[in-house]
Amino acid sequence: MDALLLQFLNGLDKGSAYALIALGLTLIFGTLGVVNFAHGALFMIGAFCAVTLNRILTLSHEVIDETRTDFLGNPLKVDVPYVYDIFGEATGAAIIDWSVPLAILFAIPVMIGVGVAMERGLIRHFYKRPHADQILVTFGLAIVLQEIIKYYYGANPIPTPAPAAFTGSFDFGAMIGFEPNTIIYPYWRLVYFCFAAVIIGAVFAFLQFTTFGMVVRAGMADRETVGLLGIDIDRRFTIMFGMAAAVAGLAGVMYAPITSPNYHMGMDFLVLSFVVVVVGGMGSLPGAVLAGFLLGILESFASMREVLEIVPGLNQIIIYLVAIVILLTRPRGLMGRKGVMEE
Amino acid sequence: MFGLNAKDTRLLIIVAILTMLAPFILNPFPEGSAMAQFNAGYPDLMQRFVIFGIFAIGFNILFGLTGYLSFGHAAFLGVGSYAAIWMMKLLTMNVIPAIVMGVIVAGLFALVVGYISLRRSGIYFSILTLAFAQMSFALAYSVLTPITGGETGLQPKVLDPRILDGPLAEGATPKANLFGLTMSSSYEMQVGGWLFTFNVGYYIAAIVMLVAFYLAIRLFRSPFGMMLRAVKSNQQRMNYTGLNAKPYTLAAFVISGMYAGLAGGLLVAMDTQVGPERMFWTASGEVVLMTILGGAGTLIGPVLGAGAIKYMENILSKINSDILHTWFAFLPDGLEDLVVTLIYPFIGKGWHLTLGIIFMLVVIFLPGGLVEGGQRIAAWFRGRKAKGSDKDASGTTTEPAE
Amino acid sequence: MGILEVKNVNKRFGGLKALSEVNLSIKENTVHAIIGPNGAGKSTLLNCLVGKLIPDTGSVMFDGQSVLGRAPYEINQMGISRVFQTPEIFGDLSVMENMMIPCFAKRDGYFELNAYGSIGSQKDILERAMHMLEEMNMADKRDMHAASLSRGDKRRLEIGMCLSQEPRLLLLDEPTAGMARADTNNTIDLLKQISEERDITIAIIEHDMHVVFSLAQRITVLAQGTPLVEDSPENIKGNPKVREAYLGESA
Amino acid sequence: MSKTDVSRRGVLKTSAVAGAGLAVPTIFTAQSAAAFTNEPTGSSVTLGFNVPQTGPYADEGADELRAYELAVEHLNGGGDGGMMNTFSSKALQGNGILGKKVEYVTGDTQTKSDAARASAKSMIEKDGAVMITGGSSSGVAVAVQALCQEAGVIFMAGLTHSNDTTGKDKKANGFRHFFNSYMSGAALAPILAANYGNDRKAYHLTADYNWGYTTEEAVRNSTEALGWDTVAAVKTPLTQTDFSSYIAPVLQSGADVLVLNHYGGNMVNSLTNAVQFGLRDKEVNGKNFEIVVPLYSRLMARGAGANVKGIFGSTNWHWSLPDAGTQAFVKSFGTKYGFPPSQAAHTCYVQALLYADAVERAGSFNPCAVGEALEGFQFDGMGNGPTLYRAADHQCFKDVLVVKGKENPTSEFDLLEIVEITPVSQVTYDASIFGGELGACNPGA
Repeated sequence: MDALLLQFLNGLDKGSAYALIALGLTLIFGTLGVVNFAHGALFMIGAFCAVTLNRILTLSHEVIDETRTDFLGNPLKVDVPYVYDIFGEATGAAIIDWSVPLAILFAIPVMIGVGVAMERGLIRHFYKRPHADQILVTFGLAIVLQEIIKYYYGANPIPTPAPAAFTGSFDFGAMIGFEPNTIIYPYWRLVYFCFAAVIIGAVFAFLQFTTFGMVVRAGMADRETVGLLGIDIDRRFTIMFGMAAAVAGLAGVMYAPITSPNYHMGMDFLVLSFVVVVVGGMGSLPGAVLAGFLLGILESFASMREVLEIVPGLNQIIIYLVAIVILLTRPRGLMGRKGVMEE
Repeated sequence: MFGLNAKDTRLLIIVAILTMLAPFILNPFPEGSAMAQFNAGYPDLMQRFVIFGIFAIGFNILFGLTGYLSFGHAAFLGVGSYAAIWMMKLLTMNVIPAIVMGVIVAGLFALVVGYISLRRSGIYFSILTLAFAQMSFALAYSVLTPITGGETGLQPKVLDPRILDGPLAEGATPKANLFGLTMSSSYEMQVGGWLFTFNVGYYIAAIVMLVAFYLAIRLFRSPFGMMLRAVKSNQQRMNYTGLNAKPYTLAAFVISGMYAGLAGGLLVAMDTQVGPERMFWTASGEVVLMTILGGAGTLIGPVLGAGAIKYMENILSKINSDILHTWFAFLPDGLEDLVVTLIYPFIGKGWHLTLGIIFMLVVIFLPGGLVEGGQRIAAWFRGRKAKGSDKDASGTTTEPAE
Repeated sequence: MGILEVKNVNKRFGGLKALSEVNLSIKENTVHAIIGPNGAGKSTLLNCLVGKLIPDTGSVMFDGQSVLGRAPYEINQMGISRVFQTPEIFGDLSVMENMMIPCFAKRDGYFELNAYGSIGSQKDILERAMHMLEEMNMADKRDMHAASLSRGDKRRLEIGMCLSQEPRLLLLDEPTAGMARADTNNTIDLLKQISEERDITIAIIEHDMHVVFSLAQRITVLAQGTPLVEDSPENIKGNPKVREAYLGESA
Repeated sequence: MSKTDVSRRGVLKTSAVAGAGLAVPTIFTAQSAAAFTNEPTGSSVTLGFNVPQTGPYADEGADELRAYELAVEHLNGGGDGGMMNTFSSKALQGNGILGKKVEYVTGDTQTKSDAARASAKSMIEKDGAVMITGGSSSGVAVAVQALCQEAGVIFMAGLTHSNDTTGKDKKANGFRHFFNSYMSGAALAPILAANYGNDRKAYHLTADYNWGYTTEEAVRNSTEALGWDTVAAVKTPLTQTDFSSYIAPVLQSGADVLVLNHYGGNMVNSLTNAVQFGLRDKEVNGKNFEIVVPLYSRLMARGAGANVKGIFGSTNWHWSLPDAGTQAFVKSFGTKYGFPPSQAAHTCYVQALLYADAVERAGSFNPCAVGEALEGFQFDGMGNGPTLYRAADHQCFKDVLVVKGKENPTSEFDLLEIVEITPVSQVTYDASIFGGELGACNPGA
């Protein structure tokens, strides 16, 4: 029982990452009708926003420490970040420590910029092209983006720790009456889950309660009619793309402490997030969120050793297996609309 | 000739000549010259050109004709390879049972996957095929290790049973052969500074490719091929014309899977080793890239695309900064460094970047792939020769372009 | 006994009753029109006839055989062809190829794996398709891309494709919708010619009364999912019930 | 025309120059039937450096390449000579190999066996490489080793840690300097027992592929022999990036040690996750919870950041070793590139030198002669103390380092501290225990 609850909580957390990425992907698909294979790359760029801010904050000048030596036996050069000089060592260290949450502020404009540039520069010209072309050109873009990141940041993962205040875990099980140490939950994952919930809620609220959102929703339902009403839907779609990029990017920023960012994390997530979106039903926002959590939780259950003892290797294939079963029983995924992406 | 019309016969003959003379054509630069780096006329790469050509031709039968975008085609290549290597371990190092078994097993696997996946269309179909391929990869890498060799894959070992072969000579290693003719054996010919290699394996693969190509042309021009294009064009009309689209697409899927199996079997015949990465989704993506890059739905496009990508993978990736410096050594020092710095990100380990950029450019500007590029150039030349004399050259053809 | 017998057909979509107790009999070698205001259930009825929808209850018999539960392609093979509201043709194929496909379907059935023989060797098919094109006055357009045809030609092609299968029942779903007057008249003439020259039954769903009264020998008026009246065109014209339910508003 | 198994570009590199000068192209056959594949006949010899340049191990590949370039420089008499000065064998003169200038070609393995073999084949067939070396994973090493066996060239493995490379998949033409899973287990267990006690309950997370299996087995066997209990061993998919669902149940199981049989990105992520779960702050069975990483790599440790502090693991070599060989190597590498070399760089540099030395001693590039010179070769001064290239399986036997994540690193390179140098006697095993057949050396041609 406690083991199941534990995996359920884990799944919620995994699922929130899937849901966030799938949400952005669906926003783009639903509004613009574009299948964006570069979405994983946006997630990756988001994570690298955290890395970049960390690098900026730790920009340093060298101070030679005569008392110690480096690996060649020369006097050790110690890097002293400029923020130490500006804010003093204690505040400076705190700022660096909090670089991941700070990166949210940094990432929002960057990601919106990247998203708008992508839409204006490339995606816009593909609205009327076949889906296959869209998939292919964005796939090419994804390769280019990740290679650029690799060129500047290398191939190895880059540690991007959460603030010290959030390391460690709390004993959730003990709070609800289980034995101590049965259900522990890391603080940062709780943060991530809440963060995801807030973002998902914000996106839904935005679409539900603002005029802008209403127009976009109408556009998702029937693009031509909205266009006929004389509403400049294109401009709104550009903004939507920026927003979707920001959602993906923020998901990436906050994910950085969980998985040290590397250049191919976007591709790692791409396939998975597409499976999530399709299982949810192309173009359905609630479907994307639902499928994200569902697959996250099922994946967690499948990784239990009790399960693996019965079905070895289930953890390797669970996501795909679920996708196949759902697609065969529900032709358009959990909440997909008819006629979307079936041609 | 061969039951083909004049245009197709011409194409087949051109392709045949090109493949037979590939050892010359692909080695245009003399040995030891600075440009020799760009020579591609060595056995392994030539084999890969034709084998991946087969793979792409097969993929194009499905994608180019029916429009169904399979994102898991590498699984059939992988399954074919595993079947082939097991033939080599159990039966004989002769490549024929290996290749035949590769085709059969891949075809059966495609039948199962296709039967299930083709219940859906569009992106749902793509995701289903992707899911099957990813499952195959994940299982082959891990729990199926006893059958697949896992991460390290399978190679023929000295101690394998090989019931049809006689015992190996002391100290000999098992070598893939065709009735005693070893795949890796080559004849070399030196003409002046040039060296040309004629490799047995390459010619066997090339002949198989020509047969596969010929069959693909036949298929394209057959009633079946027309039906597949009808599936792509309008399934609704198809249904209301008394035709069941499903067996047509399934047949195309299985044929295409058998082509992949053939390619997989040949890969093993040329290079007796299989690893699970062959089935990873990026490998499936690669054949999509090849087909689109060359021109989906055209006959020769996929072969060109396969060649272009394999060339980049094998030639571009081997250029390192030292070689660049040698090339530009004639420039003044500062300029040399600048030029090398500018080019360096795109070659060697940056070859993926070049691939991505070229691919994007093709999709943006040449939706019909390299073939369309070729046609445009040809049209431009024709246009200069006889302005406007053949206005109806495009748009009214009854058959897909080659 | 008609060639098509619809008995007690009901169809609900959730709470909405689309068809209730529909009875319809179409006599062989007649032109039978089904008319009715928007939402009367005309399209639902048509979809039940061709296998796209399955009625909740009731029976649909074609020439003594039930069509229920059969896939559209099977129903087509039984001898029912359908012309769509917007012409459904193979846009990526040439006009000639468009015409050949139904000929293949007629000859080889719903599936035939002939991946090796060339199209050029199919003399009978080529002949038949060419013949049909000539009959449709489209022989000069044989090499054109079907997608580049005019709306009227697309309609002609679609009708020709259906006829090449020699169906016993031809179903037309608003065949002149969205057409210019001249095209409409051409289509009327074509259909008239077909019904006169061929051994064929035509069922037509139509809004345009001009088309209906130029062609139909029998008319069924559908209102709110149920047949109001079935009669000859003359009587329909004079029927006050119809006038009230339908013609009054739109004529 | 002559019939050969693979081309011998080496022959032509020189004769081509003469041929090119002829006004009328003459067709003639390569008469000088070579004794072995790619026999170098000119004034230079080509080596093939096949390393991952793209994919997740690209940084390790880049470091390997730096080491090879340095080795070539030293072999050709450039630079300060590095470990050539401390190497116990003095056959190398700094005038290339057997007087031939060393040239090299590079290729990208992409960490895929297919791509690695394609790249190696092009080096052999096109560039005339007489030896292939490099790589950063066992799958690739086994695949390329088998290829070299077929083609008749020597393969000097780069970073490959699975027992299989010199175990069940060993080949007569392949040689490995790097240590393996078995040695990691044998070296680690006593240190773990000494630090954490003999009464421990271990929970293994194992990467679900060959290397993971052999590593888990090695660590299990050696720790269980010292009294540890293995509570559970769970396999994790290679493509996993978030290990939370594998780590969360660890505490529940009653285990008090977590062994992460992961490498590369897997290791970085699983370790980061484990630390995030606060496992190391917990107490189980009255003992402090501990984490162990059997195979450490400094490059990877960097990815895990501060999370490695205090965590035990093993490594093939570390730049902070005090011996003269290490010092010399670190000095010349560090001077050239500005940072210390990784263990991948070290093993590659050593392999290149060992190959060159074996050729000098054998007096021939013939793979069989080189193999003979390497088999049973004992040497010192290469950073790992006295080392033996065992003839029975072509595996190097040398001391193994047990290391620990450093608490107060002075730089981003200074992440590990050496806890103990496990003597070679403790990690030696019988050559037959992993099965496999070395076979006979194949000179090609």
